[in-house]
Amino acid sequence: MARKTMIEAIRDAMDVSMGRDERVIVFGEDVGFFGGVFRCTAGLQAKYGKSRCFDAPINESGIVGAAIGMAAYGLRPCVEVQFADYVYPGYDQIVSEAARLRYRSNGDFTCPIVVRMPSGGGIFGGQTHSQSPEALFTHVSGLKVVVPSNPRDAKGLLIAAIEDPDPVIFFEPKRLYNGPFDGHHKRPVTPWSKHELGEVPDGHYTVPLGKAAIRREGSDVTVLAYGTMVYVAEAAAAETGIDAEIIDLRTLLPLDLDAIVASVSKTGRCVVVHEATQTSGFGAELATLVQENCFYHLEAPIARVAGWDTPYPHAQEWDYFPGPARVGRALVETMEA
Amino acid sequence: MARKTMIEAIRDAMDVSMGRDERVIVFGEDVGFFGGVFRCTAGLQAKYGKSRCFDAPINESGIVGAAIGMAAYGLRPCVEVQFADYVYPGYDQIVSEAARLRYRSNGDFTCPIVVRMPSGGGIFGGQTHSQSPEALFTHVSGLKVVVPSNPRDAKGLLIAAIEDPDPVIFFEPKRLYNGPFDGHHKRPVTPWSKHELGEVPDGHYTVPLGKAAIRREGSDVTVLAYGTMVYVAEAAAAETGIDAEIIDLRTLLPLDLDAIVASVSKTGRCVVVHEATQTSGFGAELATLVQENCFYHLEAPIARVAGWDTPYPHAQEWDYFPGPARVGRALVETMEA
Amino acid sequence: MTDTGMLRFHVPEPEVRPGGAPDFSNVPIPRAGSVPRPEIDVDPREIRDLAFSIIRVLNRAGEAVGPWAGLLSDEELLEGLRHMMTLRAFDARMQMAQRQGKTSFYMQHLGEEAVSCAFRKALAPGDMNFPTYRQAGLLIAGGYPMVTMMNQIYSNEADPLKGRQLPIMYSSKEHGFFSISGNLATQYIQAVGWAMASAISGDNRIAVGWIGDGSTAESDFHAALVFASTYKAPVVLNVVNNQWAISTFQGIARGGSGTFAARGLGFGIPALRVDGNDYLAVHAVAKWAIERARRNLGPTLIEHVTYRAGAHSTSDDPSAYRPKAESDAWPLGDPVIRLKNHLIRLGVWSEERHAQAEAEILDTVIAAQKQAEEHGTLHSGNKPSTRDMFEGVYEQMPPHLRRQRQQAGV
Amino acid sequence: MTDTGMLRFHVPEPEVRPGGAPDFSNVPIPRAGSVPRPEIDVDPREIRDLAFSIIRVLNRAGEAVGPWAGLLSDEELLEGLRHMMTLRAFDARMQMAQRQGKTSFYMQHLGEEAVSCAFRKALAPGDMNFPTYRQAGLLIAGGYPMVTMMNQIYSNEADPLKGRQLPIMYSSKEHGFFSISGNLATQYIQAVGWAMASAISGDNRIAVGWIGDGSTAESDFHAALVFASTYKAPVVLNVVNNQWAISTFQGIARGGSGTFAARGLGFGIPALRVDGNDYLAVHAVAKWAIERARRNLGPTLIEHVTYRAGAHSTSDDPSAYRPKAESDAWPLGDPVIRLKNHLIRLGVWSEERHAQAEAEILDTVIAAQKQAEEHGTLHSGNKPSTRDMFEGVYEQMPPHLRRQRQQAGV
Ligand SMILES: Cc1ncc(C[n+]2csc(CCOP(=O)(O)OP(=O)(O)O)c2C)c(N)n1
Ligand SMILES: Cc1ncc(C[n+]2csc(CCOP(=O)(O)OP(=O)(O)O)c2C)c(N)n1
Ligand SMILES: [Mg+2]
Ligand SMILES: [Mg+2]
Repeated sequence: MARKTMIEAIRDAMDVSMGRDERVIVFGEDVGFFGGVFRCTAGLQAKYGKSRCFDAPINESGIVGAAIGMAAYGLRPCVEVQFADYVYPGYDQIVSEAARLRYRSNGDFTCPIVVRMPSGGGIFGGQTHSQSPEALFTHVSGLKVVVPSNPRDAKGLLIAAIEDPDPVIFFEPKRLYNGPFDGHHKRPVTPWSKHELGEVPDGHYTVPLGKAAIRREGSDVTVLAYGTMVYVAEAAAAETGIDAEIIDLRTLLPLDLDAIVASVSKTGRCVVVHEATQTSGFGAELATLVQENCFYHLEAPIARVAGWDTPYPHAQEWDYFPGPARVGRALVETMEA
Repeated sequence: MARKTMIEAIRDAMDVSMGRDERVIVFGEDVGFFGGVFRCTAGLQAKYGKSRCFDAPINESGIVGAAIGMAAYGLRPCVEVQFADYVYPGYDQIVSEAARLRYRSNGDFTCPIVVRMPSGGGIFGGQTHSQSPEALFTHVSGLKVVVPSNPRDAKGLLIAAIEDPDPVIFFEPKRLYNGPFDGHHKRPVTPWSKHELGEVPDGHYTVPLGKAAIRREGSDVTVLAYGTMVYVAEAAAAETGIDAEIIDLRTLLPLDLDAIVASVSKTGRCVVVHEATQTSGFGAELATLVQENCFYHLEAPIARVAGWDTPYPHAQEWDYFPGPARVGRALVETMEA
Repeated sequence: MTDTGMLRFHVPEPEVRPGGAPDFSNVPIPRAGSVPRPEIDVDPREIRDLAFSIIRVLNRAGEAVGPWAGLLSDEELLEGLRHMMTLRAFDARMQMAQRQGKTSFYMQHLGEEAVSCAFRKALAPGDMNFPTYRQAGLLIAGGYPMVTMMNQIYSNEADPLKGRQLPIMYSSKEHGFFSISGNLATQYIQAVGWAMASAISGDNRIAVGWIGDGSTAESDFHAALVFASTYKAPVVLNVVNNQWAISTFQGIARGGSGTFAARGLGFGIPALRVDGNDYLAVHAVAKWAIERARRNLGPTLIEHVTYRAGAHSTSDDPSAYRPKAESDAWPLGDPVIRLKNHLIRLGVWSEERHAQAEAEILDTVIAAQKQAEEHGTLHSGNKPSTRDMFEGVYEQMPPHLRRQRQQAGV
Repeated sequence: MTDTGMLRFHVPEPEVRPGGAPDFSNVPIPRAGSVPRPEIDVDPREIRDLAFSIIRVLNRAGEAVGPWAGLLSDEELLEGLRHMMTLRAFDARMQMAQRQGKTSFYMQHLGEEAVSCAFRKALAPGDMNFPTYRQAGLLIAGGYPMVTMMNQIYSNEADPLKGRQLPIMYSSKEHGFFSISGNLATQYIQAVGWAMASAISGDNRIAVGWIGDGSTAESDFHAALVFASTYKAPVVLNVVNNQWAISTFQGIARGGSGTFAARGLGFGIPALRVDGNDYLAVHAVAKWAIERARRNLGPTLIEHVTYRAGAHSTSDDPSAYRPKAESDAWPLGDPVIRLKNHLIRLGVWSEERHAQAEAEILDTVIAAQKQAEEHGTLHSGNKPSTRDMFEGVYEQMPPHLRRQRQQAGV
């Protein structure tokens, strides 16, 4: 089994899918000849030809809208939005069209598309290369929302997403592309080649949408996280010595509520973490579900650690990013509450 | 003091604002000569001229984008999006531009715009004339989000919004335009002329953004609601005989957390209601804030009553709409929990 | 700073408003037959003029003249007339049904029947339309059952869309009719995507986009033109210029360009204007554009010049914003009357047969309506179940929806 | 169905890729001085040709020729040269500073200096630009302090934007420079809105929109053209066609239209193409368009034909997608060298003075840099405070942000 970076794993997922199914096509800004600004599609045009992997005009609404038409035709487009921060011009097509097509036509037309996009901060990308807009999609019925946290999952989830009969929004935490980043930005990052989850099976496999993974078993407190925050939570647990159970949600919609409820019922405490701004972030849904389903098990308020409710700043990146110190503090407070 | 419908009150707010301040201008699809499909701007073009109230091309991104440019110039545009369901093409301009302008330019440029739009269901408008997308805006730092529930507030809040130095998203629950609708769709609706809150003061006044109103004092359970759901909650309380304290939030962002905490600390129970789909709706933020701030006062899980997580259906409108029966059931369950 | 005085704000206005006398004398109407028919593989740059003219076939005398004439047999023309008459009768009945409270909403085609009816006959099986809400002629002329349309309008138990969609938001893959969206313009770029997919797949089916004059202002119109131009997609892009977008006259969307077809010029896309009230002209231009697409010559933009004689929808009252008589003053006449007169001129039709056909068609529509109403109307009779409301959000119902369905007790 | 065989998918490709020999012989370059200068109030329909030509003033011999020549004095030209040289030196230093880790990111103008520097000189005080990230010449030529620009790039304690924005995303209302957004095209319609506001207010200031070739594909480009066309907004809409959008050649955004200026034709907006590497031509065309706007004659679209000689940004390596020598083969030359040669030809400049000016300018830039670095760089020295991060989201900090600031302990 080869070790791969997350970029390689994502590319591999598209490669495997294109190889197995002629209907799978890939396009987006700079994804054709060049292979994408993060190189996730490098080599695909050379391998599968310009008809199946090509450059798109800079128009996110056009990219998603064309993909919807293609999906209605019978293809399975997997398109890239260059940064999650640039998905908004395509938001109408996603919300009003992709998400509604099956329902409004009673299955006469369907929309099996994947919209991939790098998300999250930690790369000094400022307000337009750092956003985590997942909650803007989890509110939309008809969509599925996926956030992988490692190469092995990324490949399996992306193949599952491409094969899924419904539209999937696929966030790629860009800070994880090259290694599991735990928020200690002054320390060198371990590359994926040194991490167990950098081991990516060859060929076809899927990681099912809607199933969480327990990254660390523990009995003191449940941490709900996804993407980069999984590693931040691991670091915080290690540093505080708190025996946290860390759940990597992987899919936000549909959500693996059973895994969450089982864990919180056991620990009686819960901390929710994400990079996105706090107010109306996906953490609110998680906290609400936990209190709805585990109220009588809860021994302390559910804590949220999230991005502050400001645009993502440039210079103050590490004041903004919810790093291990803030998560650790929340763990301690939750244990002491 | 004249009795006014909500439409008249909203029109009055624009009229008063345009009369007092030359910088206030109004535009949108069909808002000029005709006065808007709901007639909210009727008469304003005749009174203030075509330069201050005019028809816009059907391009929501253009409407918001032009308004941002005008605001940067120094005007105070108050624009209409014909239905909240059609705001998505303008979403990028709102999220990436209006909401960020002050921050990213450190106040060099600001964006005092109001984006008004009719929202909510109950009019057999199907999936594209019924949506309540407020949670897609409450997640965006830099915006203010307002949902009035009666003519008196609507006028005062809209004037406050127009005078506010920051961008305000102003939802108008269209089912309330002509009277307080409590979800009993088979009964005739009381017109505003018969309702106390239909009394709208003449001339200039404001209802401050960020302040909730207690619509019904009670000691059993706190109901957090806004827009149409305020009346549904009132009906549910009356019908179940539960002594609910009903808070009309009026402004969702910034939120009057003090009022909420004071009430829940007193009642120990809380039900959150909204029309929007449940998952990642604004109810999630409310429930989370309540459990964060009132955990030790809570005697029962916080219940949510919301739109189901489906697109808004046409024929099944009253199965979808969270009416008094569903809210009543939640009240009873919360009391019995 | 050069002192050039004060700037003034310009807002275009229609020539007349209620109370005024309608006047279309400034709308240049070329003679029927006067516009040339270019070769199918013409260089778009050579036909820029066609974006500023109007292709017409039927003249005032009811004759079919010029290079765009001669494509349809008498039988085909008679069928076309029947389609338009059927659509008009259908509209009238459904409009009435809405007034009777049998459904919530309706939108009619009055005056615009030729556009979708004639276009449909130029398409081949398998081609896909991405319509707006004002092209039901594509279904009528395509043989889609009227009863099914009515079931959808009534949101009754037999509604193929299970009551989920607004009335008239039909969908039929089988009949080459993409699910209508209430959101304007979104489907235009989807049509281009579908066409790209057909080309990617080495298929020979083409796509057809539809949009209203007002909606061309929407940004997805641009997305569609950019993608169509860049990838030479096999798509026909129709703009139905019926002069009004609810209360807003076409000048607000069009601005200084003179015509909507002109928008194609900036993309190197051949752009034609056609008399949308002339069944023969619409059909001929459609054929031309469809052949271009199918021969891999790329997209064509067609502006159908017509007039929305009725209200925008059952929620609208046009007397508030335009003179009542404007519709009668419209210089391109009525599509049904014009085709009727042509057929009479050809000697294959008469006023009597027309009156008789009208009555027959009405009977058919009424019979269909009766059949549909046996399945219920919006507020009475059988309806789609509440369970249906939870189905089809995804292919497989996820756990949270299953829980919600349980909560709903269904 | 007509059997017309299989459709084929078309994806435009640049003529050469790395490894190939650059060849611009198919790019038609009109002779300098050959394009007429229309009257300021010309009917746009009469100058459609200008969207397919290139207005040029400086010929190969370094002479200024034709009807667009003669607007600038020797002093003004010398100043223009200095601005371009300053921008180039500034870019070189900041590019290096980024490589040295003093900031996170930089974007340079190499080869495109004439566009923003010359345009700026045609504007009047109070006019407002809505720039992209590649028009810093507007600031340099407008006298905005270089040190302040650098403070922004370094996100240091003196950064006027308090460290909140990515490097080079300047903002200066005072200097007629709207806050740059990282999102493409959004600012184009905002420029139109600003211009509409000026007209509504009876002002005489005009707005200027800026966009790249690739970004014209974005939908807000359409919004801008629709609004500008409809309301005849006093705005100049610039498209900087530097041939590339990151790795994507201009053909993907442009499609079959031939030029980007052509987009204006569909809106009845006068559209001109200008040699973007010719300081005099850019300035002359800018003057023409600005006068139109200020005289209430409405919008103008200008395509500046230039070439991005450098990488897209410090994150980009163009050798992966285009031949290294492509930049040298670019037929419109280098704007600095062309203006230098013209001034030498005029007898007011020399190679020696040029070399000397280069050295002086470098000194000035280095001095500014030193001054800026005293206030810190991204990772060292003083920085904007964490408190600043919470300020300015709203005019008044709402309670929830105040609580968060407390939690952050600042
Ligand atoms: C995105 C969006 N914005 C606004 C509307 C509201 N709306 C419905 S129809 C209409 C007018 C459309 O006019 P036009 O495109 O000319 O089509 P017509 O009705 O004349 O056929 C408007 C503004 C909508 N449906 N979608
Ligand atoms: C909405 C949006 N989509 C994508 C991007 C990513 N992006 C940044 S620059 C760029 C290329 C722009 O090319 P062009 O408009 O030609 O300008 P140039 O860089 O050549 O000056 C892209 C795709 C973005 N910033 N915003
Ligand atoms: Mg219309
Ligand atoms: Mg470019």
